Amino acid sequence: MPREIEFREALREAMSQCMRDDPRVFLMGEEVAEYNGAYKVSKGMLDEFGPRRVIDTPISENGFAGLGIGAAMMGLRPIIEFMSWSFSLVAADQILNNAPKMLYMSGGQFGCPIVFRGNNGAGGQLGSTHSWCVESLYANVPGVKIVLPTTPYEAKGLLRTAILDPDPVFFLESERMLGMKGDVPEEPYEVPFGKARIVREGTDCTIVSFGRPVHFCIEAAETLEKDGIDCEVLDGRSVRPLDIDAIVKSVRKTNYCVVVDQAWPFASISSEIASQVHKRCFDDLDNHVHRVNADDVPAPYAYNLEQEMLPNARKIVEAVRSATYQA
Amino acid sequence: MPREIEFREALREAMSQCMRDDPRVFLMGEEVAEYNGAYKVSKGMLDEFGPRRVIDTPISENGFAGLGIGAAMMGLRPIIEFMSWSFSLVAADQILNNAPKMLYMSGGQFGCPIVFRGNNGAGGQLGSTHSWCVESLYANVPGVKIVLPTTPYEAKGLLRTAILDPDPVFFLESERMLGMKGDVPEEPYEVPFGKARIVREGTDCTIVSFGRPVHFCIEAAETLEKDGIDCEVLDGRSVRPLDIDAIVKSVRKTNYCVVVDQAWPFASISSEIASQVHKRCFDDLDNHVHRVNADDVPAPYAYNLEQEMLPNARKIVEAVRSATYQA
Amino acid sequence: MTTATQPQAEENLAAKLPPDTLQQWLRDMLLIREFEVRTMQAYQDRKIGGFCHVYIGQEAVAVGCTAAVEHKDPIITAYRDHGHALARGMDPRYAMAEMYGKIGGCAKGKGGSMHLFDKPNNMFGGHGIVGAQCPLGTGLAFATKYEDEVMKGGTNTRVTLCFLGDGALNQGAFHEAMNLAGILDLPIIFICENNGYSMGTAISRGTTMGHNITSKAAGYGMESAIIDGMDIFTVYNGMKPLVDRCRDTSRPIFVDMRTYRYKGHSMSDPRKYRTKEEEQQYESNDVIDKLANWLMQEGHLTEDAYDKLVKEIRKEVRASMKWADNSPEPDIKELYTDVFVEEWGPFLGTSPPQIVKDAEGAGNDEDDDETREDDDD
Amino acid sequence: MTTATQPQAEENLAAKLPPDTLQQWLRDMLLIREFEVRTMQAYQDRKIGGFCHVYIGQEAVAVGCTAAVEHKDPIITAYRDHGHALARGMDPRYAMAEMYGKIGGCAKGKGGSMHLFDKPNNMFGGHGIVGAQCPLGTGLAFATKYEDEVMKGGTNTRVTLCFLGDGALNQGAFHEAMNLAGILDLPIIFICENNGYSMGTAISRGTTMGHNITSKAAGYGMESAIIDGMDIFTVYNGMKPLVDRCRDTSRPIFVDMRTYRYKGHSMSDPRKYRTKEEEQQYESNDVIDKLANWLMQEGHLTEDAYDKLVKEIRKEVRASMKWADNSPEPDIKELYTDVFVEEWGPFLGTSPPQIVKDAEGAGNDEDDDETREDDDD
Ligand SMILES: Cc1ncc(C[n+]2csc(CCOP(=O)(O)OP(=O)(O)O)c2C)c(N)n1
Ligand SMILES: Cc1ncc(C[n+]2csc(CCOP(=O)(O)OP(=O)(O)O)c2C)c(N)n1
Ligand SMILES: [Mg+2]
Ligand SMILES: [Mg+2]
Repeated sequence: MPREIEFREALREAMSQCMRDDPRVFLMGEEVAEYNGAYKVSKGMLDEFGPRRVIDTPISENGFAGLGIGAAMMGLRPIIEFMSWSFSLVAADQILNNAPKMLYMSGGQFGCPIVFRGNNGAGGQLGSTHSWCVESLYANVPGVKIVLPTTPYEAKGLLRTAILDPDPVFFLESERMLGMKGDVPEEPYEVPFGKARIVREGTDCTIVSFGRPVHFCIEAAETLEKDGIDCEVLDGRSVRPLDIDAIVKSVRKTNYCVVVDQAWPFASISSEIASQVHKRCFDDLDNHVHRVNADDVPAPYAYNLEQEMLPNARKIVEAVRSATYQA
Repeated sequence: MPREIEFREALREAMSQCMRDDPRVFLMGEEVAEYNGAYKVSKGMLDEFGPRRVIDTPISENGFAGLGIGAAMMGLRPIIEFMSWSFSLVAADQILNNAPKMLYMSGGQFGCPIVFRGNNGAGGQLGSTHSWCVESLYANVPGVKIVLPTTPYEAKGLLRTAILDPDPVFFLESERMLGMKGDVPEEPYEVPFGKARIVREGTDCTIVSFGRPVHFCIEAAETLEKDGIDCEVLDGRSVRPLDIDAIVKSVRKTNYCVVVDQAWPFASISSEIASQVHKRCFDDLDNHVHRVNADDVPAPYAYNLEQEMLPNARKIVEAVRSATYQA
Repeated sequence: MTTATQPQAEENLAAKLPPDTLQQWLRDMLLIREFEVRTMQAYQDRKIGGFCHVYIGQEAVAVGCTAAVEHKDPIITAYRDHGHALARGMDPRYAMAEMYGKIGGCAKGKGGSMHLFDKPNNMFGGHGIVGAQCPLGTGLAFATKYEDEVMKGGTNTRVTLCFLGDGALNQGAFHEAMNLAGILDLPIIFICENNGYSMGTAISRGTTMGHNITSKAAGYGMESAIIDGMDIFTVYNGMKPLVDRCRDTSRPIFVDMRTYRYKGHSMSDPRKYRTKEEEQQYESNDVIDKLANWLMQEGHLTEDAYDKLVKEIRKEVRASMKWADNSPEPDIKELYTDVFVEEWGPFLGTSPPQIVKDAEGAGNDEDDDETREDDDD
Repeated sequence: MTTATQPQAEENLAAKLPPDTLQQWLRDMLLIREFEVRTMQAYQDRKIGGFCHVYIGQEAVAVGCTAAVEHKDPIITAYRDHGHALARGMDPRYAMAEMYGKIGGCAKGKGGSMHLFDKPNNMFGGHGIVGAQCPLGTGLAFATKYEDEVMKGGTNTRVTLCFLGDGALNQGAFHEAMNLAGILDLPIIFICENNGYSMGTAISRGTTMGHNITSKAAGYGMESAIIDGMDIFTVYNGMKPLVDRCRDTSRPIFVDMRTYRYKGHSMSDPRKYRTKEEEQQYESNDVIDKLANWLMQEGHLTEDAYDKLVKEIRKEVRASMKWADNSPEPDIKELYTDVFVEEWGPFLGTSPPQIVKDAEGAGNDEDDDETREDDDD
């Protein structure tokens, strides 16, 4: 029986099911409890689980991120919500110095099974302090898994995997997608990390992306189809671990590759993938890997500037045309 | 008259000369004044400039980084010392959200002429919290210039350029190089950002690096010369702006490229350069760009593990041999 | 140095000011109120994007505090910044155009509602990250003192006002800034606009000692005061001596400014976390009404004059909306300017925003006023 | 809830404990002292790398505080962590081998001096970033309480000790942790080992209210106490009632533990920021001597027994150095383990360090002791 629910409900269902199964799981963050979540992701969870397991915090990201890490060291399974990943910069020391390295520094004694989750990327005219895409920034750091869900189905399965994972996971949602609807089974299921999803098969050019821009890639692929360019679209799902094998396999078939990354271009996921694809497909590529990123500028507020800054279907179409010499 | 001084003295001379010329310049940080600097970079500066311009702070990186930014918005020219860039993570919000974006967010009204400087990279068995190479992490963010000096001469000239620059500059030194000696003119001079330095000309393979590993590249080039492989070594000087033109020019000549980057590999400067070189030299390259990075693991404490983790001449030699099919 | 002055019958300094000063305060508060009402409307009409946090209810704080300082004194605040910008003298057209994302905005449309900057008026922003303006504020205070004392060899002449919400009390940045201000003897007043809530979190649920936040200042050896922010007289009377003392002694001060936001946190907030009664209690004792009534009682204002003032302001704000509407979108090339002062790459230079051009070419003011009249319909 | 207990003539709880408990304290303090003396030597001999911060002078704090809690109570501290690890029962061989960067180290040589972890002894590290352990500590306290109350439906049974240096008072992380502990009613005691200096900065130069840091706790509505850390009796007598109360009430407490480090901040510190007289004043009234003298006066210790103890400890520490020397370097493949619990990529699994293996196979202890005897020369 297909059942359509919103992206935010899928996230909530993943959390609630894990919390029902495992008393070690709790949810903590700003406005997650009494306010029902700044974006209503945790709506109703306070009622079901009570204030000991759905916990409002003051505006102290470094404090409660660290609190979560300490609790994870003791064996609990915290889910820490950042209202936005833009606010995770004040917690950078805890999430980059402690969470990903505790296991290593302690020689394997203290793991850190924690999920940090929240909105990532442009929320729509929020200006430069509030529009961070942290995936490229944080992906440089080893010891952490970074996941970007694309649909309600993916969101539920990936978040369950994240909560069950024994290592720290950064789970990057998008405010712009929370209302998106899609078929989601009621029973719990897991979607694996490090396994790219082939969203659309094609033979002429590989397009790889993560999270929200995957939808722009699909849109672009549909436009390009009309011109006779048949694209294969991959949703990488997790940036770390990266399913480079799937990307390479696809590029070996299509001989062309476009990477679409909503973050800034410099030292980014797109540069990493481009670099790895060039390495592994040196003899397969008929053109260099093309990259579509946000412009290399702070996020502007004005609608027209922000639209121009972000990746979109038009830019992807242009990149594919250029990559496949059909510009 | 060539005059040999230590790297730390070159840094000090650049700061002192700017402070003599321009009363807006001041130095602030932990132990910079009465202790004469944790690494003696600022030795004697308190005596010369007094406690109003050489200012000790409490251990409040986010606080005094932000203080510096506020002072820069008012038109002063702060030099903020981080004892180590490893401690800049607690100040990430100020240095990434405020310094690089103030000019943009204010539509050009408030610039941020500030220099953040301090030790970066492995200091020698300091373990994972204290061994950050932040260049790849921070390079993702637009609006900031990132500089890594390589010799005392470069250090003095680049630091002067940084202090005179009207934009925020992250100046990344290395504890391991502070005692290095070199010829440094007494008079003030500037070394430009965004202009790579050809450290060694060669015809067979281009090796690009920044900061301390440039020395390993030279060592490797000397070894390789004995085998008849003639390497061109470039010191990029600044990561942002990146002198990609110089790199491309060299690669067009040598047809091979190795990038050496002391930071972690994923979404790093080396991936960026590799990606850009593949793009611009697609028809020139006879092999994919090879990358040498620190291993993708938290920094270990044990001597043997740390040595193995870091880039070194041996790894560079291997990479060049592999890149040039002479492995 | 750790005394928290309780609200008390101080000398009524405000009442002794020339009536036209008080009339100007009334005008400024009315301007903010009207501006915010229109802001909400424009937000509903999708003229304004992003997040939008209005200042209604807190007007006496911005107006009273800026009245207590001089124009040269820097101010800096958080994202609920429209009131401070207007109180400081930002032309409402530039403020509105900024929120409309237009080139006429104070930051050419690049900053938006949460990030209003006004260099000619020494307003150092609107800052979106909770607490992040506190270290910046200490930097402003450091710089004014440095300029006055180190560079000019004189004594400190300026006081920085650093506004923050009560939610910022729980950010590390605030605490580091407080300690730095204390250790470095900086001439800064931290004004906590304590409206009792950070989003849906009542202060007692998020902040220890929420009933007495001056206890936090005591931990930094900092003088502090509790001021009733719902009356512009208590604001001014409370602030003026603190500002004078801060200027003289160059020592930081913390103020627990008790206030209330009548509206929700942002435009999407259903305010379920508090009662209608609580809201009505504040609204029925409105800050603007209070001053208007006083002026009438004292014979400095007639009903007619008040009505005229209200209409004038309505006209001015409506004109600002029209002006903002007519202002062009920023050219796409603006995306690439102001990243660096001097560009690296294809884009060269940066053009100053209208607000700065106006401040430089002072004579233009009359033209502007004319335009404003013309705009009205 | 905001009372700071001044040092006073409390009940001498320590004096009533069985003599062998006090003898054990003496042993533990001597062990730390000897361990640190040897650490300095090994550092000079380049057996130990990186930064190295010794605990000499502060022994009564770690030993007295851990004596006041139970073994199940978690402890966490900063980078000056050797004393806490040993006081908590870490085998000196594992501690030394860690600093030697050997596979026998508590973290297989991967953490180093500043990052000593001991899971079997509920020691949650050694943390290198100033202040960063404070949020982690609140997480430990949150977890114990959550386990006891939410998961087991009982009442809180554990108290977390979170140690910090006086320098950490100026990090935002400390303040956010204090507020969270207060708001969430966490059973944690923040013990500020106030040795008067952070590196070369005397507390009064970096910390406002440095003469009375419990005023900072008052801003969080937190009970606090000032304890003389230079006498293990005052440490124990001061801490024991606080620990009991914290366990019962599940409310956080802050302690200003007045202590002194006899040596420099780290191995390279010339200590120009303080006088030799000041150092001698503390050293001449040494914490270890004090307890030894008391035990002798009370007839619980003879000179001979003391000499024997000192020798025994010297032997033990020397053996630990030898053991560390003989322990192999970690295999290069250790570089790639413990990044994730389950590896992604070529490296599979992670092997537990010796310290954990020992705790699991308890019977091995005798063998170990034998080895120790054998090692002596
Ligand atoms: C570091 C950070 N965390 C979270 C947010 C999201 N946020 C914006 S405003 C706000 C509430 C702030 O309340 P308060 O400081 O009392 O100011 P008020 O809205 O009452 O003016 C929150 C949580 C943010 N902007 N920055
Ligand atoms: C965030 C951060 N900034 C700076 C440092 C460098 N540092 C290490 S220890 C120290 C002094 C700490 O003093 P205190 O907290 O009093 O501890 P003590 O050394 O006296 O035990 C400093 C500045 C650091 N480790 N972390
Ligand atoms: Mg508030
Ligand atoms: Mg100390």
